[in-house]
Amino acid sequence: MTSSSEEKNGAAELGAKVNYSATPVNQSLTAEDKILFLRQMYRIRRFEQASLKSYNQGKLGGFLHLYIGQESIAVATASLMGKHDHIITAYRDHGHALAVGMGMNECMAELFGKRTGCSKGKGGSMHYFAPDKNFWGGHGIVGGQTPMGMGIAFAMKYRGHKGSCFAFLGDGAVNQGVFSESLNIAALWEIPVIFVIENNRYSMGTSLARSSSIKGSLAARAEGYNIDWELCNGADFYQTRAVLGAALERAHEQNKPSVLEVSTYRHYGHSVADANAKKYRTEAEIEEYKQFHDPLRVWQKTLEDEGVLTEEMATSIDREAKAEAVAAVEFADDSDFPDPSEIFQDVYWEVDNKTEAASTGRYFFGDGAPA
Amino acid sequence: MTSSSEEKNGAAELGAKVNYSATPVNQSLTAEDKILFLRQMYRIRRFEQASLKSYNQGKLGGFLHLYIGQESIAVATASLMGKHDHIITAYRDHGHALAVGMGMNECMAELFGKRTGCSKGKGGSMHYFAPDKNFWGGHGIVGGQTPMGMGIAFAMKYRGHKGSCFAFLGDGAVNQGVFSESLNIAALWEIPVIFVIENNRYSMGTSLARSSSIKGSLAARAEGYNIDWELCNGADFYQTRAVLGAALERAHEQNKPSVLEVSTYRHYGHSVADANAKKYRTEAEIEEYKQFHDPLRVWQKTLEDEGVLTEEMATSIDREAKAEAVAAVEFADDSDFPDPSEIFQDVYWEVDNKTEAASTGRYFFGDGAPA
Amino acid sequence: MPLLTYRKALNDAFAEEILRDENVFLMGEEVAEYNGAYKVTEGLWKRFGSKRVIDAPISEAAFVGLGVGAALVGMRPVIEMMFWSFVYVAFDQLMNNAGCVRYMSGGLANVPMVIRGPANGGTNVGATHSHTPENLLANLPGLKIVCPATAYDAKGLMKTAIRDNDTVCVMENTLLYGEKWEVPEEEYTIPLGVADVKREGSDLSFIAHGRAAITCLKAAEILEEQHGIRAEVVDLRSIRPLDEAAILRSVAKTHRVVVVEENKPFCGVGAQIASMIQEKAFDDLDAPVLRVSALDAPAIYSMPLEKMQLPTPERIVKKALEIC
Amino acid sequence: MPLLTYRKALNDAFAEEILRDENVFLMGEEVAEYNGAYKVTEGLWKRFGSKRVIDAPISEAAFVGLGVGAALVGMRPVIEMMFWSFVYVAFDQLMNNAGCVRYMSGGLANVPMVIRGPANGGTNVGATHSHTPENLLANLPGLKIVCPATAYDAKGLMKTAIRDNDTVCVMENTLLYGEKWEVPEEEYTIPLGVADVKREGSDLSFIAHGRAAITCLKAAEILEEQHGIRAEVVDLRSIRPLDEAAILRSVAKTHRVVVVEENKPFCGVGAQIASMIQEKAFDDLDAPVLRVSALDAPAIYSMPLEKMQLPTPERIVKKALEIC
Ligand SMILES: Cc1ncc(C[n+]2csc(CCOP(=O)(O)OP(=O)(O)O)c2C)c(N)n1
Ligand SMILES: Cc1ncc(C[n+]2csc(CCOP(=O)(O)OP(=O)(O)O)c2C)c(N)n1
Ligand SMILES: [Mg+2]
Ligand SMILES: [Mg+2]
Repeated sequence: MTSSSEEKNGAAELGAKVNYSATPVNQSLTAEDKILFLRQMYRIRRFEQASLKSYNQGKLGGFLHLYIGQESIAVATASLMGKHDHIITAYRDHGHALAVGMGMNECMAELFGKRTGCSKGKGGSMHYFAPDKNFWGGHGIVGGQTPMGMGIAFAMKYRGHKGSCFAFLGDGAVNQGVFSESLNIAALWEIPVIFVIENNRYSMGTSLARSSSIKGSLAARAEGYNIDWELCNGADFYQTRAVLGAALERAHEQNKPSVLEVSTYRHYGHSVADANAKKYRTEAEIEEYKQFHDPLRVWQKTLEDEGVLTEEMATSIDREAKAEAVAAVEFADDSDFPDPSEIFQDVYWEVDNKTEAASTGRYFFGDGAPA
Repeated sequence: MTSSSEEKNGAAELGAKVNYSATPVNQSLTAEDKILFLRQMYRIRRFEQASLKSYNQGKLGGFLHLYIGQESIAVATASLMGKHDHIITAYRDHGHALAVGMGMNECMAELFGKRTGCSKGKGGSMHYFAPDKNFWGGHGIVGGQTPMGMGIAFAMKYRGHKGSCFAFLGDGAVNQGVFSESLNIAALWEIPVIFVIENNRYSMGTSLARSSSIKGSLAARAEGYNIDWELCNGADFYQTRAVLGAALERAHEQNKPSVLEVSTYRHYGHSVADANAKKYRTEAEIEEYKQFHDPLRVWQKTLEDEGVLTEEMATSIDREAKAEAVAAVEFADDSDFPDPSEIFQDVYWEVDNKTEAASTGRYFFGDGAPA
Repeated sequence: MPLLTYRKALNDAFAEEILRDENVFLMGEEVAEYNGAYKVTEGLWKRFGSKRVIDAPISEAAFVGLGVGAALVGMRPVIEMMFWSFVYVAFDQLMNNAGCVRYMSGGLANVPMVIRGPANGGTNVGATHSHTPENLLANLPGLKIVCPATAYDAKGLMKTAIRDNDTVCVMENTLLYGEKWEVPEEEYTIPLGVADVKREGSDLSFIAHGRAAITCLKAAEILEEQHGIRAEVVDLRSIRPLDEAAILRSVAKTHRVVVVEENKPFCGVGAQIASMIQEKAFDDLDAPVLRVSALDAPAIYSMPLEKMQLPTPERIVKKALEIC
Repeated sequence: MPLLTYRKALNDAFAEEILRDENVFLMGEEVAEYNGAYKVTEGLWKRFGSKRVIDAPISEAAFVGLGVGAALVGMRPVIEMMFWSFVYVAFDQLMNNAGCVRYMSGGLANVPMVIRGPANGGTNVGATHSHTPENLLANLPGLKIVCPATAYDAKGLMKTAIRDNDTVCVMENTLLYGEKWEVPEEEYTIPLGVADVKREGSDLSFIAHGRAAITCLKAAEILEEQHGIRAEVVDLRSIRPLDEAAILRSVAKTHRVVVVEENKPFCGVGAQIASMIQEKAFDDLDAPVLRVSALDAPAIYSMPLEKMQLPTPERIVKKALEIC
């Protein structure tokens, strides 16, 4: 590590002073790249809004954790990933899913519980998966995904790939013991995992100050494990991408883990069911973030300032994203629910694949169970 | 915290430079006090050796984790405890038990599985208890005792007592997630718990370097939780007592937790069943510790140098400790095993106390179970 | 008697016990300032303050362990699992510490703690959030397990659980929180280990616990109306201690049994009940003891299928007709 | 055929599978340089090196989770729990990740992982170290559970488990590690879900798994010698998948059943088997299905009592005579 703990803990504010657009990982970006990132942020935002609308229309149930306000992080991450780079996250997973290239259709259909959903309607909002895009979920138990992310990265190193895994977690999730255990193992064995703390300042209704005792930052806990860590401002796309990129390089070149803490904010409540969303946060705070730290707005402004984007272009990107989301709702609406017999599918690989192993013994019990 | 992380990580070696015998907590010690500490160390050592002998004679089974080489830590702790100060530890618990005042008889009988044992022969070596002496076990699952210790300390504060709990764990146990979770909560809620890491350099056959990625020390991980932490040399009784005492004061006066790391060494293997005890550690290393860092020897020498103790006094203290241990073996030998009917006792408080609650419904199932 | 929701009945139980015994405190994620994820603890933080109603970080293992430690020295922690599904991250603290410490200390220690929260499927939250671990916990002698089916039972059993000197796991149900039942205004408690015959019948016994008991009542109505079969519904209320006598009384009367649970079938509570009945009432039985459980797969998300996965009145009726 | 210990048979299974498939690696506390707490992995680190045989810190949740992650991308982790008793600190990783991820991904993922280690009482290590969680894990559709009773079975089942594309929990037994059985030199595997009739009989069926099957064989001998009763011993070998057909075949032959397990009784494996038999073979039964389990208390330390707590041949014989 180069800078001291105190310096780094102050770094996010100092961020503006560094010209992150000039870092190698950002310098090579074309105008198209930059516009694509904006498009992806719009797509996430419009998808989320469409899903919220559908939720309010009673078309889906359970939980719905919106990613609005945090889009830059997933988009920056996905933009850096190569063939052997993987990603895993918690239940606030729609943004990551769309960023890595999953279609709105299968994502929306999943919310609707339809068989055309990415998880055939079996996982729901919290459990999206796309192994073909190196996206390993979508996990509902707080913190539980962190050692899995480490395991994926472990496998990349084991196989001699130049690879990594980005494992996302929230500011509340850092207090799950398994995350600390994972920090130790990742450092000890030099596993190319990148833990990204999306610090949106609240875990449900609990502010960071009420959930965590820290010295400057959550990421600084990595110091005790001798892990490289950095802070960054999620509203600054260039900075976020630069910090993520540096960690990825550390993973690829030195097989070293990182802990990154990205400051961000969710515009909505913890989930759609969060009736208190405006009680534990002041209106002023929410407005402040929406006005001045919205990663989508900030990025759009940056591109306009750079002369890369016109207002018309932005409007049409937005329009397309909205249209895509509307179409996804239609697709989901028109799709079928799974057949009841499918309840017993996708439990065991061997059974699904009718292998020899599936031919011996009983796998399911009770009513309706195939013998 | 006063000193920097780097300074503290070097402190254990520097320890010699500070005159810990002159710290307030040690200054008030009388000659009798000091001799009592030596006696307690001898008692622990002779008890352990007698239990080892009994183990080798086949009188007990299972695990037997000897505390020889670490005696100063339990003795120093017990010497500081007042009415509302509690203690909890892992499976290497004989030393703590004797230090807080449990008798050799009930401790030895427990090893023999006799009903006169401290846990009526039900818990065994790893599960000693003496609530009347504020000793809450004796716990077999690595790290599992740490939140319990925090809970005991929480209760002291809740009740407005000037109290605390010393929660002991090993250098391997720090990597159990629940310990990290406990650090956060203890700091966040200002709970007067003192986590004492007895760093004997190995967890079973695994050296610290192979189990833990650290920055200087294990205790330094506390920094990330904004918890006060200190290192000390367990072979230096005054230093150990001073550091423990300072933490206790912090607990009593400010309700603040601490993490202490005491460097120490176990002369024997991980447990008596550890066939590799001399494989993962060199003979030279073991000899070095026995010769130069044995807390009992060092303390005896200190007292001799102080003119508080003569060689004859030491010999007679040792003789008495040996005799007490021999008598304890006899006591254990002569005691009865529990009656088979006792298998179903001590499961539920309500059943044992034949309360109204015990009169409704079936509590036990299968063969031999009382209805 | 006033009609109260299951949620409010629990809320009242907490308030009464907090007032009664200064050792009682509530702890869990979002139980205080947020009023509880499911509003079960609504208003209690405001009323009793941060000493008695405590918001915890997302560290279940540590705060369950904290509860065990506090209980060892005489406190009466009432700890919420926001979902019982999350208990697996704290499972060691419950099984080895709460569950075994009394035994291993030869009776010197006890752990008067309550762990509570909802344990059910049926709310579109998928497999990770729909576990029903009553059978897993009831396996361990040392723990007690309670599954109230009504507001009346929830309040009475919760108050008893808080006063009990052993660890009691209370499994609530989010689908019941908003349902109303008659609850007396005067104080009452319900002993653990006493089943409640929620409907008398002569032709068939349903043995159930938790929300499954409510579903059985619906099935019993259908059986009566459409088939003239009078089914008895025995609500176990507590799984451990278990009211075997009440089960056997009902079997002796009806000679036909269907055990119903929202638990998964393999080694579920129903397996224990069925195995017990056939052993102790072999000659009373005119037909095998049948079981209705959750369909044997992880909880599915898809809304219509999720509803099918839990026991429905229709499925229970169908099963009953197999032996009537 | 050479006589091999249960321990060595397992050791050979690991070596063969490490050689066969480069995706296989062993991981756990003290499995490498220390040769394993119970020497089951002896010599493997020396032979295959630190890439294939890996010592882990005492962080079960993290390294089980690591195993799940690695398995998702096609590795075949074989992870040791030094004792299965320690799995409760990693329970969430096993139940929610290994067990549910396939379902929640609609079949896109699978977790070809083995978790293994001893799960038994009887070795004087007290309650925290003597859990037998096979019934807890078998409750969850998604996991597979195997409990080998002999060296032959241990090797054959372990090799199958490692090649299986789902998560398999293999429960070994420290009391069997040193026991010897015939094990062929040529390669073989044993499918999961196929029970083994370890002794033929006509008067009574013992249904058992793990070491209880060995105890049943002793009981069967006593019954034959002292009472002229010919007991059949059906060793389940795997709990999930379960060979129900083999159980029912035996019941159809003998009409009398005692289910024997080292599991605790309440919702134990025996409960499931008994409940299944009475349901599916009601008319075949001449007597209730009886059960012998561990005595229902946390595992006691005291040596003579601990021996009594597990099923003994005497206790099994006594139970058998109740229905013969
Ligand atoms: C082990 C566990 N405990 C509790 C929960 C309930 N829960 C779901 S999300 C959440 C808050 C998490 O906050 P944070 O980690 O900051 O992520 P964010 O929601 O802000 O993205 C809680 C308490 C859970 N899913 N798993
Ligand atoms: C959760 C858990 N995992 C593994 C074990 C097995 N085990 C018992 S002691 C031990 C080593 C602990 O070492 P350390 O914490 O350094 O304490 P020490 O034995 O040196 O006092 C291990 C791995 C256990 N008891 N519990
Ligand atoms: Mg957050
Ligand atoms: Mg150690």
